[in-house]
Amino acid sequence: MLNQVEVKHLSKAYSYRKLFTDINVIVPDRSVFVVLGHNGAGKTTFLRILCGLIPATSGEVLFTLDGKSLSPREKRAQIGLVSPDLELYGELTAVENLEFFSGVRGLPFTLDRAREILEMVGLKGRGNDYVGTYSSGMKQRMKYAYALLHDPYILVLDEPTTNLDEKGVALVDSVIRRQREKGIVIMATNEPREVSYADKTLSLA
Amino acid sequence: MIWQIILGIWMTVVIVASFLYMPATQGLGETGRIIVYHVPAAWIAVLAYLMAMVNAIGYLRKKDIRLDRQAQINAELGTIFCILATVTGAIWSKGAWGWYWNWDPRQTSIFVLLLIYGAYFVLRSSITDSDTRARLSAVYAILAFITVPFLVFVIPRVYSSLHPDLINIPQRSLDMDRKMLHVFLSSLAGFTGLYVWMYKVQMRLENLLYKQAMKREG
Amino acid sequence: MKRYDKLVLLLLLVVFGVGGYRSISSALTPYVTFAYAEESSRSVQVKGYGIDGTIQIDENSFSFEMEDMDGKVVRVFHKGPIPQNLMEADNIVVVGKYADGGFTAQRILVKCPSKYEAQ
Amino acid sequence: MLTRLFPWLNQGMAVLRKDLRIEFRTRYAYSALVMFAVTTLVTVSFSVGGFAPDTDIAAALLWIILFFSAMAGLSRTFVHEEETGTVIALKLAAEPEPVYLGKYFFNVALLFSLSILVVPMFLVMLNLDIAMPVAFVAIVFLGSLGLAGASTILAAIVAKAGAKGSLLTVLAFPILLPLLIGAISGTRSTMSGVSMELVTPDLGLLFFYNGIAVVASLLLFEYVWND
Repeated sequence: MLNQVEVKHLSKAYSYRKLFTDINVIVPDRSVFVVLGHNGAGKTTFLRILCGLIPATSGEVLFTLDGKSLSPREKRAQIGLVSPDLELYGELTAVENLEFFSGVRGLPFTLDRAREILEMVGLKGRGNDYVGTYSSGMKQRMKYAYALLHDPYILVLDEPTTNLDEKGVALVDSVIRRQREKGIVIMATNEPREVSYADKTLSLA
Repeated sequence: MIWQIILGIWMTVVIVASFLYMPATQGLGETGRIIVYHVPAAWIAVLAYLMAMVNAIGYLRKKDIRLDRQAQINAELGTIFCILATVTGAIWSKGAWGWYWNWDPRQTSIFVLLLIYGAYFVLRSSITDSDTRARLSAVYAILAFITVPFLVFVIPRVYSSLHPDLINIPQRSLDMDRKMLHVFLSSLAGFTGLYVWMYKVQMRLENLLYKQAMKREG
Repeated sequence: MKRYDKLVLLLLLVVFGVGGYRSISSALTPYVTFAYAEESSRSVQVKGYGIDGTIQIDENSFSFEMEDMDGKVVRVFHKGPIPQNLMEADNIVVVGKYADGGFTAQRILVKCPSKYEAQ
Repeated sequence: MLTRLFPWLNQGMAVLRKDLRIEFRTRYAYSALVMFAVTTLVTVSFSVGGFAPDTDIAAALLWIILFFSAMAGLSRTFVHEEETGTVIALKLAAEPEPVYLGKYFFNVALLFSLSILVVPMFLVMLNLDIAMPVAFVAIVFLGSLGLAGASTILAAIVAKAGAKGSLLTVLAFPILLPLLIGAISGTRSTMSGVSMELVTPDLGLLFFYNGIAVVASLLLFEYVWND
């Protein structure tokens, strides 16, 4: 069955300023797609349109899963996003955050599942601390827990290794490799190390 | 150009006729002449607000920014005519009932209408991004009309009000002197023409401003 | 939201709208009957019409009988001149308080006949 | 509809639990609400000097206090999401309708806890007796519910518009006017004591207003929430 992400004639203009026009890409199953471009080229905007967070000026993004095209609401269940301006609830603990996001997605929640995910992103033993007290690197790891919680088909990463130390970078590597085996990774980055994973790239001028 | 001149002459004739050709009314006396201005102003206010509503719903469906500009212009014109209708109404109320303001259902409803559009303009002026502004103000306009519709359109027509009814419901006819009717209908047509003209001028202005901004941004 | 959900919600909106519309009358219109005025001690507006030939004029004040929307007749007292067209009016509204079987009006509003005929 | 309503409600409850948790830890909205209500209440009580005011005036005062206190606190949850940047995480995880329902429930909880505190204080400080206590409670209940019902979507609009000063009050007043008219009229009647027949229309108005506000908000919320 066909699994892919298709970007068709995508354009975005902010009031009177054009960001990009007529982008056409097909990202096939089990691949890594990297968006390149200097600061302000529209990488983040492109990813946000992909996630359905903001509308495109024209064109569309189609998600096909098992040969079926997804509705905007079904897309949401298949996307995990890590992005610098995405924040989690600082007044809640890591476990409470995961509990909330499971609940709001309509997924069952167990403490075991939370522990498993927190261990995976290297936050073992810190699950009952408030996210607001975390260091920036731990917050970045916590975002991975948020993005992987519902086991999405598409992982969207905006500057994936921001604030991360060597161990954190290794963690991102393993996440990307694992995701490639079962779905799609879409990244916006300029780090050569991450670009090297790309099966396909797009350069935004 | 020719249309503007005809409209100007038309309105002048209506104004003169409302004082000279039209007779004073039974009971209301000389104050009755205000009907020539009050009712058409109220009619245009309702028409323009209704158009603004249609534009707002259209915007949410199609996300075409031109519809938002049309909604704004209609809301502005509606407000101008609504203020005119309120003021002429208060003057007439003083003449007919003896008080400028009595919170009669008609007066309450027109007051709430003005409040809603006042808030609508405040909302618009507080958002800078044009798409967000269009979206949020459209939602507000629709919400206001869903929660307050009976207040504005239904109540005054159904429940007891001191407001005169223009149309005699049992006979389904206009109870009006022939000469008065002539002036009244001419005024109605004149006001409608005025609205269409003002709308077109505003639309042209807005389109020019939009083009200018496009040019500036390259 | 699916089209179907929207339809159901719109239908609900109509149901609530009709209900609201039926119940708003009393909350919004300021005009009440003498029966209500008798019960509440506050200042109210009673709507009705004057009965011909019941006007009695004293110094600076006058009184007349008025029939309200339920057909109840009560004598209304008012200080000041008699408004024009009091008896010809389609409707009048008296604003004031009910006390001891009579209504003391602070002001009287007159609705003129809705006939736009030449004088 | 029912098959979708239950997930909406369940997910809405998740949003409610989350907001309550944060509120218990920060008291971000409640303190604003209560401080506003108490200061106005004390001012009013001082100015009437212990004499029970006319029921007309007392009823209007009560709803003025509740209305303005509500306006001080109801937009906080949405503004908080926008300010801390959690709105992106929430938007990606949740559908708009559960978010609306959750925030609506939260605002209802907020207003109920405010009313439970403020209304008895108001009655005590102004020396007021209630002739029809049960109907009075019903009016206050439906009135507070309606304040939350219509204000929640407006709070979302205000948060998107950059949370400018008193914008919520300006936007909410015309929309809440039918509710306030009904609530004031009902409060006045139940305070002074009239036949139940005269209170029923006010109760009906409040009930249907609540229905209209929530259904209309559900229909329109996605246009506010999604860019």
